[in-house]
Amino acid sequence: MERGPSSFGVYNMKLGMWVFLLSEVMFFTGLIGAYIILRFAQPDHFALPGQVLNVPLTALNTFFLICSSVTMVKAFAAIELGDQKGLQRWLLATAIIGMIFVGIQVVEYTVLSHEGFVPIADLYQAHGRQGGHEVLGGPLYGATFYTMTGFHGTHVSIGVACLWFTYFKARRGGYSAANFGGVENMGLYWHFVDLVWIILFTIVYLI
Amino acid sequence: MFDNRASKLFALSLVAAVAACGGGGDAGGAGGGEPAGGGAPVAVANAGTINGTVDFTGTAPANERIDMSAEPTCEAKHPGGPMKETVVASNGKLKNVFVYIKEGLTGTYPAPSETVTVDQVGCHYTPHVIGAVVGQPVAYKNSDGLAHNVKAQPTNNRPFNISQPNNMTSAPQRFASAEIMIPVQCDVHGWMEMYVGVVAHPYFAVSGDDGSFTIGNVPPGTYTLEAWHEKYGLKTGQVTVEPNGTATVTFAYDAAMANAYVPLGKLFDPHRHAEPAPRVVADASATH
Amino acid sequence: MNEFWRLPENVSTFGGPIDSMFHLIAWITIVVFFGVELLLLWFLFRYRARPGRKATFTHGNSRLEIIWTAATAIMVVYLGIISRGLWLDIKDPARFPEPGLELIVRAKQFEWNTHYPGADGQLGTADDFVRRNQMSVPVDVPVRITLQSEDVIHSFYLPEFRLKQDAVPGMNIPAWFEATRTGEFTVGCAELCGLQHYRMKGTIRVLSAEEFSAWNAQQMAAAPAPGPLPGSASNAAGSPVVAAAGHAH
Amino acid sequence: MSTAAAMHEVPAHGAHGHHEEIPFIRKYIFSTDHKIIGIQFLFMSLAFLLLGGLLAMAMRWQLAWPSNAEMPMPGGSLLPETMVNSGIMLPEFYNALVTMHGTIMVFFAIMPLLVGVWANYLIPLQIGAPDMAFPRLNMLSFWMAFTAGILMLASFGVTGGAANAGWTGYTPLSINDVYSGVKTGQQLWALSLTLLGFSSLVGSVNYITTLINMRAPGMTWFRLPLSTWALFITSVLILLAVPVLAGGLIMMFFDQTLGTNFFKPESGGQPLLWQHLFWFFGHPEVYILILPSMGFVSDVIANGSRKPIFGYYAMVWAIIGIGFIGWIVWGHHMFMSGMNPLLGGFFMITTLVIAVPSAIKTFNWMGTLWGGNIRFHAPNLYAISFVALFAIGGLSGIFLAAGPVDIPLHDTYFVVAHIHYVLVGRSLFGIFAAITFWYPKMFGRMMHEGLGKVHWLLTFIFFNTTFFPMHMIGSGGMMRRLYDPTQYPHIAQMQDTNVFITINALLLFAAQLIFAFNFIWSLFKGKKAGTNPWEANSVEWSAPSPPPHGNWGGVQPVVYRGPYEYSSPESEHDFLLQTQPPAGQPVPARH
Repeated sequence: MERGPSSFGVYNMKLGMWVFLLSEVMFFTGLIGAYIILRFAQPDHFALPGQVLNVPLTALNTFFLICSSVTMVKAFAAIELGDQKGLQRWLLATAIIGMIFVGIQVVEYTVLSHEGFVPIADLYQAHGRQGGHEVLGGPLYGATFYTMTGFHGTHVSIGVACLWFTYFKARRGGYSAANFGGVENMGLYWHFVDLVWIILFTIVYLI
Repeated sequence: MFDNRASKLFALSLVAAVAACGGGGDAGGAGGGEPAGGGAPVAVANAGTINGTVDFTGTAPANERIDMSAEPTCEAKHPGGPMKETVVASNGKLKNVFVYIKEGLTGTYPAPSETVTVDQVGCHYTPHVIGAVVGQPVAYKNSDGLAHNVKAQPTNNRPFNISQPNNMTSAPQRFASAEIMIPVQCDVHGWMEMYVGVVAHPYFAVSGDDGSFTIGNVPPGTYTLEAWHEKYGLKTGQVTVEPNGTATVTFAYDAAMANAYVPLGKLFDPHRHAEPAPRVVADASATH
Repeated sequence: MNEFWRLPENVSTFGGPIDSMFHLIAWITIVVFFGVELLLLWFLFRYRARPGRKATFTHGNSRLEIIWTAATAIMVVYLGIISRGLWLDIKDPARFPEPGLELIVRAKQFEWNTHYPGADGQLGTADDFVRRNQMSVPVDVPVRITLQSEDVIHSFYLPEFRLKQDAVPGMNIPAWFEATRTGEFTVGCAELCGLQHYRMKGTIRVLSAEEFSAWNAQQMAAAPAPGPLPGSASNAAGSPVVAAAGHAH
Repeated sequence: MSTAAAMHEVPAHGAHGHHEEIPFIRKYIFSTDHKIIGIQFLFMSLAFLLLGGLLAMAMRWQLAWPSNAEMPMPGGSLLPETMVNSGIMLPEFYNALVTMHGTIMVFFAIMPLLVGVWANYLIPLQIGAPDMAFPRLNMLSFWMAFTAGILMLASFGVTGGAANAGWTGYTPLSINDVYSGVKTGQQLWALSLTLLGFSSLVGSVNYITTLINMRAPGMTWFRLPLSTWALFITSVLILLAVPVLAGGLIMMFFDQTLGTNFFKPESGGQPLLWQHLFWFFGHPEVYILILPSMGFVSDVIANGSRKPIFGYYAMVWAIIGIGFIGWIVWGHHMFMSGMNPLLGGFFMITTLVIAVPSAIKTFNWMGTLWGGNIRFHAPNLYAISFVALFAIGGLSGIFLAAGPVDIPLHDTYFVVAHIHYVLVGRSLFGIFAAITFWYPKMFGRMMHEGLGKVHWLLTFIFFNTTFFPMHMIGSGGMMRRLYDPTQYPHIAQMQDTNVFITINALLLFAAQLIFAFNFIWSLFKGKKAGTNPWEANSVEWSAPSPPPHGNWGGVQPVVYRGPYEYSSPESEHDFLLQTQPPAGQPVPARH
């Protein structure tokens, strides 16, 4: 049942994950495409990178996420050799770094929203009326920014949850050199999330 | 997703709560809790009457001529050529001024059951200005036999937009909170507009052709009246109603006030009936 | 063919080419249609099941495949090329003729408000006058209109002029037409725009040059444009021109 | 044949014993069996089909006798005053009908009828797999679709009524209740479609994985029946198109609920952005709604004419070609939207080019009929009329694809006629063919042949009398989504046609009741069906009817040849099962 007789040479879970990630690609393509269209159509509703967003902080965050990809690879390598301790250690590391990423993003959001960089038109104008200093760009900028990074953040959070699940399963010895499908799929998803972030970071923060 | 319902429920429960304590507070108050009709007399102990007129000095500006040629059936109903009803003033009296008791009332006033009906004839709303008690049914009638739609855009009530493709009377609409004033317009005929004043008690009136108005069945006491006109804005006046007596009041408008501030969607309540949550909090903190 | 397709009378300069193209496609499709359906019927009759007979055992024929693929491809590409040319002649602002009259048609629920330049011949000045749901244009003069919308998407539709163009809030969309005869014709809305969408109709009167200048003079003397109701949707949406120009801080 | 049959007697019984172990709720309600899930989708989407039809009848009534108190809509008095007032249907309600008819038919009737039902039911059976790759995900997919349906229906009951901005939900009408008068309804609309999107996403992940990974031994790609090929490409389209719509819907929901402004012009949003997102999904969607039918019809016609499908490879490549070109034609829905006319020119060419693969398919179906030994059983009648109507739907498309001609026709009833020739004349006739053809496999009983033929005849006639005249009133200038056509003089003069259309629409609807009756009656009283009642070739016909849990009861079918070896000299019959071993080769008993 795991794989059919004339199969692709990949077990179902892994193939399914690849197919699923394809649709995820399209989802983010849609969001990013919308951002690009809006930004080209209404340049004066957007600020230049660094004017509003805290690029250094996010760059650091990006670095963390890339590290977490490395640790994920380590975890997978470990279980391929049947190294249970290594698997657990590296999974733990990945999960924690993932949480750090989400944490920093939360901090970023809080700071930005206090500066009056909000996605909602009414709030944005209200902030202006209450004598808050002018935020460059408009609510449209905020809306696109929070939507894109927010959905990515959600993906990371889901990933972290799955990582903890994988970690505890690993501690109960749920994986072995013969059976590491779960870890491999976890890795696929995590690398995808990482990749999406690198693209988002480039488009939203740098360009 | 169910935000309107949720908020409405909340507002209603709030009304109930406030009304309850209000009612308790003035157990001895005249007319407290008694059913009252929209201006219609009901038994109130030694009730008095407020008679008044709205004077107008200066020459009234000519109302805008309406280009109704796209709607011949309507145009035919206006022999003198269709005009807007922004300022209707004749020999020193101003029509369509909404007058209501702003302060000094106690007690709660349940919504009267009878429906206030606004007719649509010749692509005009008649009457042009009406008042209604919070929760009183207001129905719109189409007598033109062509399509109208009634779009109310309140600030503190749920907006509605009813189509009337042919002669018919709309389902009665009820306003959940007091509001001075609610603009109503027809999207098919951009010139069609009228105003609804929603107050939490039946003590209001609209000035007639001779600028006069009468608020009957008023419990004795001293009150602040406010008058509202769609072009000339607000006026206030004081009256004291003796038991079984008749008080008179005069509001003087003047053509010079042409660009007065005209409030729309303003909340009003003698003792805070039926106000949405945020306002209640704000006022409470202000008054205590 | 016209009474079969019920095309309205055409009164615009580019309506003729559109109609002839319509009929070209109509004839092509009718021929193809009858060809296919008659062949189908013949096959159904000729090859109906009869006992003791086996169907021909064949998996197809590459030459046939190539032939009918090529044939279809050539036909559609030909259609594509000719229609693209005509399309650009009508819709591409770069190819618009020199306008004899420029108007702004500003749509709102549920009115077509046509802004005329007024005495100074300039749009967007104080002496512009507006006609609700009733346009008047001179005959044999290219009229260039800029479509705006105050609230939702409407679609400016002149059946007799073979003209249709959406009016999108926040955009200024150019269109043009040139009437070939005088008369009174329909203005409609072709995009669902709300409850009274079906009532969003007006009339366009095509006048001779003299009639038009007379009418224009008379209008300039007459009443100004009716303003919107306080707090109504029309000013909630703000002026599209402003919206296009960006948000004011 | 005899050997093939023999091979399946035993496991069938074995499987019956297996059935008893599963409690009812897990067997029929929260089932993970792809066949049960397919049947669940079938019942759900047929119910929605009926509802959508009813909504259409209400619309037609209003169009024939617009706001006419003398001709009140039957049952209108039962509806609240906010829908029908003093015998007159209100525009609010009419616009909601327009919107919900489109939404329900496209997303909750046709789409699940094609994909939800047949991808689930057929793919494992036709590739010789015991079940889907992810049975639990499969169940999830159905129950998400079900919930989405409930949400959509609930919107009729909320304040302001159901969504009324059209099934395309053009912004800003759909995001601002000051303009539309509907707030909650539009929010529910967006939510429900997002949920349905996830459902079909999960589904297609499942279908694709199953198809790639679980084919029986010998079932090479080019031995797949065309139904499966079509369903495969369809799944790919869903997989890539639906996420884009989901993104758009989420932004729309934010605009409606949170007060963001992706699509609100007054603070920089772009109304046209929604159209681009919607149609970027929407055009592949059109092919999602037609490809599977093409597949079913190919199978049925080959079976009906007892002949190999003509040009199998051409057919496959045509499906793939449509799948690809379908991505670069969405702009033709926006010719009049104020999109750059040069862009319009590009979309014009691509749109016309997509006619080529469609033509290839038509010619190949003709080629299949040519030289055949055509049996006129009900499924084949539906399939043949599909081919006949396919021509009309395709040819009317050429008018709309040619930009200049589209100017007068855009947003008129010509478009309505075109889309109904596609969605009813093609998709629905394909669905009827599929249901009648695979019904015996699903339920172990045949549908009543006579009733089937009657239903086919009446549907074919009334479908054409209903929708063909719409071309003329369309080119005559009648706009779509028009509450009262008599308001415009140039349309009022065609009112008699509108009445004619309405009468035929009512008859068309009535004819569908025959099908409903036949469907239910045959469940209990239908003639018992054997393993292979149509003497067909593909793998599913080697499984018992209905197939047990696991389809072949643990036996792994082996495939020896393509699915269309009808009238092959190799066999004494005029058909040859894919699982039939070549002469002299023993049946391998694999487990």
